Amino acid sequence: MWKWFHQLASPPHFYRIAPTFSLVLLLPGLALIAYGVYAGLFLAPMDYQQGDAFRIIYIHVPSAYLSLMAYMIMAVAGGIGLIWRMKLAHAVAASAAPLGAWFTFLALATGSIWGRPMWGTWWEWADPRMMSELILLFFYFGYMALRGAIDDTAKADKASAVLALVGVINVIIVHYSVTWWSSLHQGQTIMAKEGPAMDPGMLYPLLANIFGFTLLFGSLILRRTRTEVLFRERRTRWVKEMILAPEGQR
Amino acid sequence: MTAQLSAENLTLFRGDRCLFRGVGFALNSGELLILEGSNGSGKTSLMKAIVGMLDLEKGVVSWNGMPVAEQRQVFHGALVWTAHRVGLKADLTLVENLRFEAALRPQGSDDLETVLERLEISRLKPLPLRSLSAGQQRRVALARMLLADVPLWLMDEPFTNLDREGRALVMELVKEHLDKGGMCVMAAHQDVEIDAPVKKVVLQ
Amino acid sequence: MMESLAMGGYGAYVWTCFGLAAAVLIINEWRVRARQATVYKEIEVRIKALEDSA
Amino acid sequence: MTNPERHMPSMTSGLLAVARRDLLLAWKRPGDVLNPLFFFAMVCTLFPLAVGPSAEQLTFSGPGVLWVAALLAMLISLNSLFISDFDDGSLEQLLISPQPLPLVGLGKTISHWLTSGLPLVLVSPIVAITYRMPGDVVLVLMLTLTLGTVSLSLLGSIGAALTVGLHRGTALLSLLILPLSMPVLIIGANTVSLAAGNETYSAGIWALAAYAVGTLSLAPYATAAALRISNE
Repeated sequence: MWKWFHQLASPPHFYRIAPTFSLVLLLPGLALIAYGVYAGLFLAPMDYQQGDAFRIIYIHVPSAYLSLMAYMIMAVAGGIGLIWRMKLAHAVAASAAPLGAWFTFLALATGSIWGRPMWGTWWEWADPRMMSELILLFFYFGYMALRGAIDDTAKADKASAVLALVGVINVIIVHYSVTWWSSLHQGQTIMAKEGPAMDPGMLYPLLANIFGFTLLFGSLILRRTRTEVLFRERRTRWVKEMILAPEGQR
Repeated sequence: MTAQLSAENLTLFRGDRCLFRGVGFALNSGELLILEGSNGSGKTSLMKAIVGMLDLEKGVVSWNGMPVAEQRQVFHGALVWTAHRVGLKADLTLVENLRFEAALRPQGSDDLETVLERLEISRLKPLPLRSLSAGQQRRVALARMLLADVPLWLMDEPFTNLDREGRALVMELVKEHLDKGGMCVMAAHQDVEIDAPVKKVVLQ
Repeated sequence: MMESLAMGGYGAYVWTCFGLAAAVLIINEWRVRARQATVYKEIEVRIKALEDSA
Repeated sequence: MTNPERHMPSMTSGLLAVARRDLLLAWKRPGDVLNPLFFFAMVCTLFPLAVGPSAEQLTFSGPGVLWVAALLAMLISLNSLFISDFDDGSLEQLLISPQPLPLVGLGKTISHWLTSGLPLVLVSPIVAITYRMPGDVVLVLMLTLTLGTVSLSLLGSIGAALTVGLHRGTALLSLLILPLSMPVLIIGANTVSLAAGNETYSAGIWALAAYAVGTLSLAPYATAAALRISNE
């Protein structure tokens, strides 16, 4: 098991197999999203309170979920890289950050668009989830800025891993403090909570989209990491041999 | 008997550049190790790697037969490193600086006054470090070494900014330290004339 | 048909969101591919140049 | 060769020595201590000028303004936490001293708090009175600022350690520290607002205290790790 893991983590091996794995994730992901989007838009019954506007949930929730997951991946991969000095883990963390930031942006944008018909405003300061998401976006910016500011890759990896680990604890505290804060300032309508008793016709497309987005995210991160590995290993012998190998054998 | 300070197969990369590869040495008490090489050949980096400030690509530095990574505090308690920069505060006086250093590591029996006399900086005592010349500041860094009770001295280009007299003094002090059973690692690009067992590591 | 596309008056909001999602996914897919191509190209040029000079 | 009674300085002697040395340095350069205080006072002056001087306005926005100004003043003072030690090479010397690095960093952070957090706490009543804050609320403000600035010093030391030695460190430091400090700001400012509105506010105090204890026990390790990385 351990040996298998080590082999997987070796850069040339990872570089070779990543496209296959990525495709294995991509195809079912696209299928799930195709179903989820179609069913979410046209088959799912209308919400009795929000009308058809609730259909935004099929984008909003998956992207909010991925924004958090990407941050977790970043922190965990950074921790693994720090403790076990695994270079691949740092490459994963580096690739997770921009993807996570994109999905955070998507969650914020869809949340804001959803808020317009529901709250009558593009931005509701008192909604704790939107605020947490916004601060999460700031965390991503800080992380990427720190990475960008350090020229030495090995140093950037380690420094940003420390930041991600400190940040992951704080993201949780931010969430609690923002929730407490918004409870002080109620009066405005807060987005209705989606209860557990969701109509199956509404729920299944949502689950399909969450899984589909996750698979797609997995596929993207694998390929991003692959490029990152190639760039970081650009002066090694295996890269040189691969590039100089005849066309068919790459 | 294993050497007190030893290193095996040290390899260090800075970014893509390999600074040194496969460096090894073994140093016993009473011996001097000289790191030779032109400017930019990685002498300072090798020294930083020995004290554990840099992450080595490969290789182990051992102190009394045990890797220093496993006993960082013990190892750091056994050395003083006079780096390229003196590492003292310019706003504090000579005495304030040395008193601070004394709180960090074990101190020998020599009192401050004797050591300062020896280094001929006794009369500069009340001055803040910023009003001292570069050579005088070097001497304060030497005082830090003499006051500490440690077996291992690491010196990065100890002769810069010193006049002929100062250089002779450094060699004399190192010789005394070695005679007492101490060890010294010195990075130098000029000849060192010290009558003691000398080992060398040459960096390209 | 038009009625179901109008989303009960919320069409503009719903379709913008789905459009944004599609855009973000496509941008990321494209960025991943573009970056792989640039990095590969850069490395290829450099290695071949070194090989020729050797 | 080493003398048989060779005694290693105790674990805390490094912490105390570093704290003492930094206080001494601050004493010799009072400007470094005063500048953030002036900044604090000036930011607090800007708000009435921008939003109007009515008494109602001031009492309403006072807690928030004071807290934001304090946060920014802390941020300004954090810039120099490790820079001068990095520049003159004494940070290297601290890294290879036989003292545990988390405690050395903690020593620097303690001195930082004493020279920036504590003065802010002491100056805040003067500004608070101009914002027409009643006496008992001022006490709550001082208490929240005390607990909050402790957390900010500790969190800030992580950021300062991560950015020391970088070219564009200053702007970067704010980008790293501001998101981290949001819980402190939220809880601190709103606790004072609650107190001003005659509502129960003890939960906020406890939360700030818990946060301070949490950062006190974790931040020194992160700072130490960051310092080692920055000095590679």
